[in-house]
Amino acid sequence: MSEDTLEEDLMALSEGIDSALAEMCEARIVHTYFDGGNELDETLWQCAAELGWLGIGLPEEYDGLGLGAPGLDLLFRALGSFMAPGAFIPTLSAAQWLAESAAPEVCQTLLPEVVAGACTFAVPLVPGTAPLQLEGSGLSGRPPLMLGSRSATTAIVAIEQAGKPGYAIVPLAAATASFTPTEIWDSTRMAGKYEFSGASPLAVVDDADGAATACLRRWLALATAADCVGGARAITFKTVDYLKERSQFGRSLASLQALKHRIAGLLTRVIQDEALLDQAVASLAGSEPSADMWMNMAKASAGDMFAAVAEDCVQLHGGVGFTWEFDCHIYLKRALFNREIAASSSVLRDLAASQFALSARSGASTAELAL
Amino acid sequence: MSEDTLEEDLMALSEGIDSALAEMCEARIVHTYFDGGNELDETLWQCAAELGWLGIGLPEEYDGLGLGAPGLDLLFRALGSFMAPGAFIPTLSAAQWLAESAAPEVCQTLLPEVVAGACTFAVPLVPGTAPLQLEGSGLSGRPPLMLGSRSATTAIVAIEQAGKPGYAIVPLAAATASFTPTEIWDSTRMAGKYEFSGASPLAVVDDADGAATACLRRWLALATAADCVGGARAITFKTVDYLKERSQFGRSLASLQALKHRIAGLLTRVIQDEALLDQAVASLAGSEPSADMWMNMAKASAGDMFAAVAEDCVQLHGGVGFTWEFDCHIYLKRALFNREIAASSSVLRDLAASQFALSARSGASTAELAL
Amino acid sequence: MILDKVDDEAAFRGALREWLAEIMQADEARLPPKNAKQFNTNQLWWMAERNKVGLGTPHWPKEYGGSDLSLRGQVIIAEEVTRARAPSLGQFTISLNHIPATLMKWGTEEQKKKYLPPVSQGTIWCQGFSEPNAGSDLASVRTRAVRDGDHYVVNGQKIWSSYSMYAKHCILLTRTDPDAPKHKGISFFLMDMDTPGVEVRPLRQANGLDKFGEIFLTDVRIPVENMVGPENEGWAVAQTTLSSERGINSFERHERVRYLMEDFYAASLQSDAAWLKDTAMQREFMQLFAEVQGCRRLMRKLLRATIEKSPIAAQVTPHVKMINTDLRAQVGDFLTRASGPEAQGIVAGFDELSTDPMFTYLTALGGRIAGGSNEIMRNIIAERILQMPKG
Amino acid sequence: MILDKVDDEAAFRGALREWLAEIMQADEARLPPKNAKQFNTNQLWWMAERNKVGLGTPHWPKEYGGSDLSLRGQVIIAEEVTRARAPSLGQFTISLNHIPATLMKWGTEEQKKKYLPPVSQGTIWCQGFSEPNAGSDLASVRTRAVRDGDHYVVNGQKIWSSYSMYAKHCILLTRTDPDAPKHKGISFFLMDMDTPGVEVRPLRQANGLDKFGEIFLTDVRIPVENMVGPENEGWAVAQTTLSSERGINSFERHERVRYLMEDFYAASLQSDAAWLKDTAMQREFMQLFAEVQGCRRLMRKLLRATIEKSPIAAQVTPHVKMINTDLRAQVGDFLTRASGPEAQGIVAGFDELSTDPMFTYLTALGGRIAGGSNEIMRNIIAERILQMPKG
Repeated sequence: MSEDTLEEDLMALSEGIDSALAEMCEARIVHTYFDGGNELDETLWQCAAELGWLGIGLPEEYDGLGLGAPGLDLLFRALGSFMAPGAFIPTLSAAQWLAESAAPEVCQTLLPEVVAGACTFAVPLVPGTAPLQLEGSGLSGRPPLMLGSRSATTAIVAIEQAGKPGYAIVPLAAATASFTPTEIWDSTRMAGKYEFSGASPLAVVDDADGAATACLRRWLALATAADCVGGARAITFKTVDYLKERSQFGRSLASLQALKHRIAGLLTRVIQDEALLDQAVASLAGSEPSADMWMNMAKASAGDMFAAVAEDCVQLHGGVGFTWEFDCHIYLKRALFNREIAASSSVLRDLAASQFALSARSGASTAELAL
Repeated sequence: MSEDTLEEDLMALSEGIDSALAEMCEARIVHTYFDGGNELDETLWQCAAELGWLGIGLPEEYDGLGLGAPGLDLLFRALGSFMAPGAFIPTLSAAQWLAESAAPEVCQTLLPEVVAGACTFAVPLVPGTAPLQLEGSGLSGRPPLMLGSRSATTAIVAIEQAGKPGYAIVPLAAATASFTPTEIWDSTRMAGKYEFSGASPLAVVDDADGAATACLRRWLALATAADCVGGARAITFKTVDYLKERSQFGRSLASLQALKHRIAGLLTRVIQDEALLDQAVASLAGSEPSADMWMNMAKASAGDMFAAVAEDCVQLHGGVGFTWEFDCHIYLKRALFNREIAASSSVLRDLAASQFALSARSGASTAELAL
Repeated sequence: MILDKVDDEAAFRGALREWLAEIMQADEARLPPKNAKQFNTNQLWWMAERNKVGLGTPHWPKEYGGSDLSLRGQVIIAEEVTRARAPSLGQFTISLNHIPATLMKWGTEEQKKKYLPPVSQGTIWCQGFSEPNAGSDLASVRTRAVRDGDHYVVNGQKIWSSYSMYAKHCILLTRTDPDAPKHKGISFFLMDMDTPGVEVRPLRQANGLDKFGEIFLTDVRIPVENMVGPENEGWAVAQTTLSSERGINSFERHERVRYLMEDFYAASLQSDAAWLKDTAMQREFMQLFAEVQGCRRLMRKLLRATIEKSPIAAQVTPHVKMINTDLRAQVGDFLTRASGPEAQGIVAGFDELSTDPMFTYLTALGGRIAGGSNEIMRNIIAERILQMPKG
Repeated sequence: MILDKVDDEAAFRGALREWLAEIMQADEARLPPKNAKQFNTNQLWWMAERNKVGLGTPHWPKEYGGSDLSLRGQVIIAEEVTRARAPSLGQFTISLNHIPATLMKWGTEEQKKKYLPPVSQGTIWCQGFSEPNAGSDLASVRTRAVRDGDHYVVNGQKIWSSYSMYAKHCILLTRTDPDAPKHKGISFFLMDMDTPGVEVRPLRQANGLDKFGEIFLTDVRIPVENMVGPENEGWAVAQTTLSSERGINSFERHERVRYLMEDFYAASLQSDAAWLKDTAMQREFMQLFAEVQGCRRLMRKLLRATIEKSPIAAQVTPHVKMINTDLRAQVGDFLTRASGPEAQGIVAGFDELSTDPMFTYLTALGGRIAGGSNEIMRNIIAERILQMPKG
């Protein structure tokens, strides 16, 4: 069965990803990067290109591994688990979006470059808001905060052209696009503001029916939700390890029942959101009509969960949980940043509610499952 | 100082109320009442009349004790604590409402009767909804679920008269008002549906500016919020006692840290809502413009808190918490019923939000406090 | 026969649906029970109907009247039964699961032959394990059994015995050696509930049902041949009883939560319910619905792991117990709030098909306590799965 | 002088408001500190300004330069300072509270004369109590002090010493008798931070501030006369230090939460913020605002109880600690969400007047841990208030 093959491929890949990340993103290295002391984002990006991670979800015709949503899910859980820095979320989401939304020749131009590590993207943090006007003279203006970095090669920008909504795929040239990075609390990620002045898009994707916005949101949501569950699981287990190491009043902290019950609760929440993300990924992989609804819910839920779990892990670490030196604050800052990516939890739930109402009114169920 | 005198009066009264209730509403007696085995509601009502409780908040000119909101707060915390049955919430709320909203001659007719225990009220569970038309032929129709009992003597009914909103004060006569009790989960309370056919109101209170609705809601909210904090405190302490009594695997349940931490959290929540109710009662007693806002918030918060606390106390009792014989389920059912009185938590918070926005826009603060 | 088609999933489902569509026309199915007595009658009817088409004890071995139905097949039955909003077999939980698991392993040939076949005819068993001071700490049982010739004489009290007022037999845990360490002096009996000295007093629950009974035992004489397993080794027998596979029951219960929510939503659309205009309530509904779906996936994963005898089954079980019982309570609470004041009136209903939100909520609270309380689950997760040291 | 009016509340408030209105025009007040160094400078400026009008150490006894100001008077100052959005005296917490409490009770006359008066001139003290393995379990301190002639030679490491990088002196807990039971071998010293062998390494917090320092002590020589209380009885001295009354500090901190919320709401109205159209967010805001108000009432009740030396003070304290620290974190989280993606950018600010929601949130997380973690509070509530037995 093809599903079994996929699962085996994923298992094999998963071990490779984990062991590469365990080495490259050892916690001290990430901390040093967080403080501006190394260029882990770039070395990791090269490694990712060499190992094929950048094409994990892309079709084979664009040099991808063809593993789609399940592949991305796996990769982002691992990246989240190791607090990995870099432009993975914007670039890999944009690439999937291109593969689904852009013309084949555009994909042919850009996607193999993505896989090779030569093309990276800046994308809207929240798709579908505040479009720029695209006129004969090119694209000018300042879109809202974008996910991406100084070294991004291409931007995806929400536009309006002759009153019609769409997205411009814009090569970033110094002459027509200036970037001002925003110093954000989560230093493992990069975001900032662009100012375009007469930039020429490589191509424009129509969004009259909102499908392009939905598609970009979907892939951002998937990447972010997976980062959340990966991160939440990792910090929970790190907290268990910490409690086992420490003792107070002559007792191991890990033996205190109140803390044990809290940890059990945290792990249960993580498992619950992992299962919800499994649902979203499976329905996306199966091209079910309810896939977007599940992805919106999975991202909203995972974002809130990760923030809550990371916050409680700070507390469970006691004093050191509040220091710059321990991992807790990095996970927490990633969680809070993640919460804003794709859209806020409230907006995502409102979208899901509309989608649910639509199916319910038509008499369809969104909840069918095979054993 | 008059405030100190009030406080002393209240302290003295409080002990009297507690000791009377401790005897009359001993838990087994309440359970028997719950199962239809005695007429505790009536004997308690007589006792309340004799001890002056029924006039605790009313002005002295109507034979009341003149203790206003602080007096009612005290009484209802005690009634809640002992799961006391009877028509206290509708009758005492309606009486305060009359004293503020109705013409003096109406008050003169009804309020001394209330104090004497001879007049009891049926009132809308949620004021301000679904008015009946009042025409020349009298009042006819079925208002939504009302708080009250078969033995209520007078109803307060939301009406519209010639397009104008108001409330009718309606003597309940068998010929023009038939009552069908609703069997509710909380058997310590009574509610049901009336059908009026040409009933003649004793008087009508105008509500063109919504003040009458706000006033009725305010007193219902106060009585209910006080019932909630009283009940929540009581069931929390009963749960502590239960845990101290029981042991498992050779250890007192009360010594288990996970349970201790939960209990500490419950008590903290109770104290938090007691303080919020203190705020509402003080601002009501001080006739502050923000009094309704605080009362809405206090009731919303106390209602949600009581339900959550009672639910956790069921769990903390283990198997017996789920039985009919223990007190938990009675507190829980009172909590869930309380949640619906005056208005749902969501509606109350929305009202408070509008009131807050209004003050904020006018540059006023609702948060001034004396030491 | 429906079960003949079990190897072809589509055909099997088709046959089940056809049968269910017909049976759900019966009065017993359309008119949900209004009281405990009706519930009992209804359950007996449902067992009889299932038995007519071989679905009484399909998961049992062939030699005891079953069809050796795989767990996969049982999942399909549970899916179709819940989809049809057909009743559960709740009253037969002990009869269908605990009894065969115990007797297959520990019973004598005579015991198996005597006790197993009648189950599909509607014989109700109850479990006499817990006592007022032996709940989570079951090994503290104090009900005493003393040998007297070819009988044991039993005195004591049992609690939390589901449907014991209707039961014909009881599996009973007693202390036969009070001087031995607590796990070593326990013996396990099969007791006829008609024996003189057995008195059942119903124990009412918060949801108004008399599901549980307290069993009072006064000089009850149980024949020696009714002991299961060796004397004083009843603890091991009880472990078998308690670990009988019944994930399918929680699975079925949780499947119903999906339909409960979908049906409630559909009814809300129909009546244009106020909560549909409240954004916050809608978000809450969606979050719960999503969590229910996540949990359905987890339960399938757990059943697959059970089928494959994978060690992850043990890892997932306590989480699933916590998640599904918490969710049921949260859904019940949501439905209660979303239904407004009307939900305060008792519509009741005495089974899992009730549409009374308060009944649903109150019933759900029992789930967090029964079958190993959620606090016990947290201990298991921390100590067995995460290897955190005992306190 | 402002303090002359203290007996007439209205006049006292009036004088405070007048002074604050003027002082808040200063650059130091209008331009909040952008980094740790500026924060330090700003604090010294603020102490100097307060000192000019007698508000440096008003709550101290007259003989040590204070005005014997009642708690009631301190409450009024805190109310007016927070209303004016003026800074706190956070950097002087140890100097203003722990030092006088300790020296008044245990200090020699010389120690009092030498150390107390300079505080109002801006002398910063830090506390060298906690160690990496002695936090909640403080009596486990291992920093060793060995007598050598008229000095003690100290070696060890201290952690969580607020503002120790700016401090001139340190109150230091050391072990002088390693063989005694752990509470019996501890001695308490006053240490000059300029002594050779004292090294402070800043310890960065999650909110980006270097508020804490780690103090490394290598052969540090402290004169014998700098010991406070008898040798090996430092535990009792430390208890005095730790129980110094500083409810007024939490009171002031919590008063700021009120203004934070009101200011945020006003700014949201101004900018027509999106969250004002979201019913669920509005409800959440109202609930938090109401809880903050309830807690403000509780804190006033606690201060009244303290003034009246009522036993209920001890009953309320742990609840108030939990409530106000949880609320601050929840408010910070709310502001972060309500501000949307923009809140992810660092605006920073290095004091309690920062309007960066993430800074507010992250800073608040420290409150749940510091000053007796909220877990310790739960133990206290359960064991001391509710008399539940120790585990």
